[in-house]
Amino acid sequence: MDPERKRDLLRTMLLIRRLETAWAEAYFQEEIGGIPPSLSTGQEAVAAGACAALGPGDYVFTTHRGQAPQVARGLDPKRIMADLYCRRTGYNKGKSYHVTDVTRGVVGMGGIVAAQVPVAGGMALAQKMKGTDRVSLAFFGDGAANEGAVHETANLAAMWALPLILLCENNGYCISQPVAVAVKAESIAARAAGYGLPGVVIDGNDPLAVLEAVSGAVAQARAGGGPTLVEARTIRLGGHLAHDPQHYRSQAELDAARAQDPVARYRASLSAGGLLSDDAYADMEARVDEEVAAAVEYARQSPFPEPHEAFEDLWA
Amino acid sequence: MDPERKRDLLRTMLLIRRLETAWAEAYFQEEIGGIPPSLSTGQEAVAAGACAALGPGDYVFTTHRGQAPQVARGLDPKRIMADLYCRRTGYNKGKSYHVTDVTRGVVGMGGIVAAQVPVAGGMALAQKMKGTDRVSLAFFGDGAANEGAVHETANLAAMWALPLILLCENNGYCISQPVAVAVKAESIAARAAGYGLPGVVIDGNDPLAVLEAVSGAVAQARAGGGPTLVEARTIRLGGHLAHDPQHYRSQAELDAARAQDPVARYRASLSAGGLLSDDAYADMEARVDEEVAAAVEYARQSPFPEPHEAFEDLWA
Amino acid sequence: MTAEGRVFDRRLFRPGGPAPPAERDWPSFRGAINEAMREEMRRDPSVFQMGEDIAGAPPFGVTSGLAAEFGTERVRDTPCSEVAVVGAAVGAAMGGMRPIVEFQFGDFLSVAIDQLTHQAAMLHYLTGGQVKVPLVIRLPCGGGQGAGSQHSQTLYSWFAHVPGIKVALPATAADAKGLMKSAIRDDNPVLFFEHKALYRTRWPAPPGFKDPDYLVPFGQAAVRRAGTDITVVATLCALHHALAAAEALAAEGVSPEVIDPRTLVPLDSETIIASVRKTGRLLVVDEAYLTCSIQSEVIALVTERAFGALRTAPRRLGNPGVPVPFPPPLEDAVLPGPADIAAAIREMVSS
Amino acid sequence: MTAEGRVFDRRLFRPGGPAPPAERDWPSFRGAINEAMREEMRRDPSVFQMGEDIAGAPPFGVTSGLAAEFGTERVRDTPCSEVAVVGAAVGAAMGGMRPIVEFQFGDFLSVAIDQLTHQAAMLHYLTGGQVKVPLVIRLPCGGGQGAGSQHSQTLYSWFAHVPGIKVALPATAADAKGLMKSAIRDDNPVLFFEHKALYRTRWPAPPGFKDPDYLVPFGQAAVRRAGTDITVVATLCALHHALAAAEALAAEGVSPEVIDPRTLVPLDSETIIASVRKTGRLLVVDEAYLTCSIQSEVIALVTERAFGALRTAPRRLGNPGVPVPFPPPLEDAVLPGPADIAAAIREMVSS
Ligand SMILES: Cc1ncc(C[n+]2csc(CCOP(=O)(O)OP(=O)(O)O)c2C)c(N)n1
Ligand SMILES: Cc1ncc(C[n+]2csc(CCOP(=O)(O)OP(=O)(O)O)c2C)c(N)n1
Ligand SMILES: [Mg+2]
Ligand SMILES: [Mg+2]
Repeated sequence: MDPERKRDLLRTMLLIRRLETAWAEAYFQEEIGGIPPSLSTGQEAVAAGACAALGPGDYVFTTHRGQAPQVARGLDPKRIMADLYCRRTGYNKGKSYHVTDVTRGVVGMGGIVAAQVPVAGGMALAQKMKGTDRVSLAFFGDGAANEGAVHETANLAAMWALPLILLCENNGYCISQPVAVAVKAESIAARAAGYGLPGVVIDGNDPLAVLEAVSGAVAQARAGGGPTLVEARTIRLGGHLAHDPQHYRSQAELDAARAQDPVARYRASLSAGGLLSDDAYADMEARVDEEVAAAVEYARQSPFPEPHEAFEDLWA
Repeated sequence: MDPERKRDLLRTMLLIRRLETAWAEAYFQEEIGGIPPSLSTGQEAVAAGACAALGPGDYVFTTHRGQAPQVARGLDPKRIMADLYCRRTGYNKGKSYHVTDVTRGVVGMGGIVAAQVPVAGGMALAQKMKGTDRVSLAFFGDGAANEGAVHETANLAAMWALPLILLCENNGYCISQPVAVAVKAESIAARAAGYGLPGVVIDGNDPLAVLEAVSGAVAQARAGGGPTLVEARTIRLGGHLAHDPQHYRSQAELDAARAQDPVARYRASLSAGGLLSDDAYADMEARVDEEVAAAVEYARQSPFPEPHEAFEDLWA
Repeated sequence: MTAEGRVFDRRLFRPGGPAPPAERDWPSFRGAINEAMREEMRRDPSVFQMGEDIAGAPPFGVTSGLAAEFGTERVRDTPCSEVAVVGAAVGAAMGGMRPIVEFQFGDFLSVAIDQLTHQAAMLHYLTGGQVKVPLVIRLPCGGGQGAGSQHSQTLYSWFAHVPGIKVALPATAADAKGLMKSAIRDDNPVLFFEHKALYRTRWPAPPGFKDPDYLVPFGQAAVRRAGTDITVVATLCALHHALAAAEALAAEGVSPEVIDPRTLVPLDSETIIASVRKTGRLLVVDEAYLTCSIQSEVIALVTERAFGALRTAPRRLGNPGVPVPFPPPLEDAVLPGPADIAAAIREMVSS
Repeated sequence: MTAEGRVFDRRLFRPGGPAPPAERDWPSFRGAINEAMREEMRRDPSVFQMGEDIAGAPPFGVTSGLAAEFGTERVRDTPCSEVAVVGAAVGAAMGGMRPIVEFQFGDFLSVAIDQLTHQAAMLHYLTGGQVKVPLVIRLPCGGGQGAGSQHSQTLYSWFAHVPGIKVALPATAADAKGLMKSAIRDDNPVLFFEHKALYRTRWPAPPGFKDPDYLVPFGQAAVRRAGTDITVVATLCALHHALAAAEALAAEGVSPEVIDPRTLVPLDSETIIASVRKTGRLLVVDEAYLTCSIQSEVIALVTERAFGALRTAPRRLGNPGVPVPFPPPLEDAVLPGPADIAAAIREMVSS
């Protein structure tokens, strides 16, 4: 694989990390309110790797932890941030956190856990019926995997051989509930067999492993081979939402988790492979930070929607 | 096993068959109306075997094809028929087809496919919390297996090790849709592994096989070992409902299906084993027919509920 | 057909006889829906269907022949997985298709509410208008057929309550066709409630019924019978019960005006209010459960906006708040019929 | 706190400061619910809890300490499987238990409606009274917190529409406690709507609040402020907005009577009607979407039953029918606040 592409993955991961950190900061500084930010900190490799496997015209459906795929699919950090600040200049005109850019195939969902999965299945059906070779990818968590919506969609997608990638981002927790408590089987991917689907467990903290697995699933889907369930094992480093003190995790567990930080790990592997000097990384960091700062500034300077806009966009 | 018990299974199957035939007849004669009867014709061995594995205090939750377990758990055919005629003397005072006798642990559900499964899980939870060794058994079809409710309940029951038997009565069809179309995996029981549960496929047209498998699942549940998914393969001999001409099945398929009639087959095996003479069978038949005729007569003679009763029993 | 008799029989699942000679050339309600869908599927390749048995053994026969004409790619039998299927419709709609989803009984939407109210209905708004969700969900509904409590409801009031969903309630073959065609061409989610007792009924076809663009616009009520003494607002079967009652009352010298809203969202409040301004009296009749219902809504909006025009207290009839019972005599006690409507009108016009 | 200002802040997820000195001895709304559940769990071993994170990390803190006292057998963290969990409550209730289920946001009930409306609500009726389904579902609800369209709704009108479900809407700590205790002891399914903006509020405790049998009966409205010029019916936060508006209007010489129904099912229509007979005017205020809402219902029933007492057209305020927006200025535009209420009252009393 082209070293530039490898570095790009790191850049994406770093941009996710820093953009979200700024978002959390905005919340703690009380520049924004509402439900506290849901960060992908520690999980950046999943979205970065998965989205790198996609092309134009493919669709992703995000969860409540949805900023990572937005960034990874190339949405403008300025406009993402504007939506998170509820400002008129956002993709959604500031009208929701469901940051969506249809031109880049990103549909922001996440208010209702697992609800994006059936919808992603429908998008796959549309592609199939229209005869394109485009695919639809549903992100969902380990917690979401226990919703009936996932079961029904996996079975329907198998039955209709839909070009769907079911990407389970297993970060070990459904809020405070460890996946080991909620899932007694070996893996979530093991459920795939019950639908006659391929299911794989991969290291979700390695963007290259994710890219490889999802590329395989995408190739199969494009070729009419139907869906795949990919379970990417990763680790949520922060709380469920930014304000969550996560008293339910021990210090030892958190320390072990932080030692696996995928950004640090992937950077180290690139640098060990001679693909990224310290200077180049510093440069990457500086440019990312600049981009993030510009995004925050853009959001801050943007106006809220006008009250009358509350009554617009109800009907198409 | 005691020959008397073996003969009892046949008697139960025969009573189901004849009672339901009378019910269908009542519909075609326009003695009753509403949704046409949903018959278990061809599937009698499942309920007969499963209910024989249960004891007092155990609960079963029925489907829309629910008369078989009602009979198998010893409900009075008179009062079953009264409910099916919407008469005041039924278990439900004629107020619904959801024939229920809580004293015998039969809860009539079935209006909403699969909805009985989560409720059965709750009854299992109640038994566990109350410290009894009683179990709860949910009947559901192959079609129902594709509802999210089944997925969620299987996982929850595994997680809490509930004394629940998930009895999938796979009769090959969800109305007109063959199970092979809707389920791409080898079996529905194969899904159990995805929840960390035991799952078995059994011959649902053999009451002894059903009795054995369900007895095993019950013993495990009573001992605190949690739930089992039992898939009983059987064949629906009639239409989905009594009026269904089933144009979607070939004559060859129907002929092959009828050749597997579990009542005839089990009778033959008892008689081959020297456990049931032709006379004894004729006698059994006569008594069953008498019981059914009495049930029909009882229902016919019973009054409808009074109009004001429509407004009763809303609140406990 | 008198105000005391039933207007519809209880033979939903029985084989139908031949149409009475007078009605032989009229389109049936069921056939009108079928025709609307067929025409729109011919016209627009993005229109397709999903539902249980709609290809293999069409429930109530509404989709009969469509699989033969359009194939099972466009007329898709689904498994019993309503969340996945409604979700598939939402996603496919976003992807440029125009799905029509059939529920065998509208009550079963209960298992897939979220995909409708939170996804289909909200995504256009939440994305600032970026995605469109043009879909139609067909919901056979209503009581009077002894089908029992979970197969007899009319729950449209729920979907008028929450934002983002259009609601059509056709009461004749012509409206069934014209509203269905409008629904399919609409860029928003539409719930299409089909009263089961109407399927077999036949209705005279208005001019233009065969026109490929025979559209009945949403938000235009129909004055089904002009009158001067009282405004009766009713939908689906209740409309026909109201017309039967009006016919009987005419003989007594009472002149009811009967209005069929045809769509609840959007609701043509102007036509209703104009009528009440003329008659001074308002009766709203529906099979729906009464509390927080469409009946409540019509009374509230008329009272708010035309209080001065009311000469007597408005009234509503409906299911007073129990599950629709299985036994026919109990079902009749719960659901308003022509006699109940006539009695209410008599009381109101004499007060 | 003026009629123009907000009555509640937008700090739901922020750390709370200490209570103001005057309120220090008052119970909090959240604490009152917790206390009610704790007392009932001590009193009756069949009472138990299920919900996401209710033991491990209690959302909004309402179940804090319960797992420590009663153990995780009786305070059960569930997976994200709401159909199974509501169903488990239905089945456990049938089996003699008294489950309390928490949803993190009441909106999420959308994924489990069937278990509530078709199973919990109907099984007693369908079995001719054989089974009982005593359960409580706790539904944090309401807007004004910038929580977005799928985390801010107040959908009780739906559950008042369909039969078999009781609905409680506490607006003070005392009612939260007394209604919760009544709900737990009730033999029917009860939905308990908790407005999120109220969790942190504190309220004076009435005599008897500490009594282990402090019960607020269902179906008894509270007259929160006596008045003579207009009857204002409001629930949850809207009640407090109405009281703020009334306070401001008192200075202008207007005397509103403010009524809190406290439960929608059963609804104390007598108290409301008696008030309207006195004042001759009716305003109904709620955050709920307006169409087919509890606001519509109250207007319809008062108009039906006390038409002659009305001196002017009744009015209703509510969400006019859009998803609750995320941006605070838009949310304020959609949800009725004290200023909207005061303006409506001013118009009504001068007409
Ligand atoms: C239907 C529904 N149930 C519950 C919630 C509350 N909730 C929001 S996020 C979340 C955790 C989901 O866990 P998982 O799917 O593992 O995603 P993660 O948060 O770990 O990314 C829950 C339970 C919800 N939004 N929708
Ligand atoms: C939620 C829901 N969806 C659809 C239906 C319509 N329906 C009634 S019975 C049935 C077939 C179910 O098939 P299966 O579970 O295999 O049971 P079988 O009829 O074969 O006994 C269907 C789809 C329903 N009652 N409820
Ligand atoms: Mg997770
Ligand atoms: Mg079947």
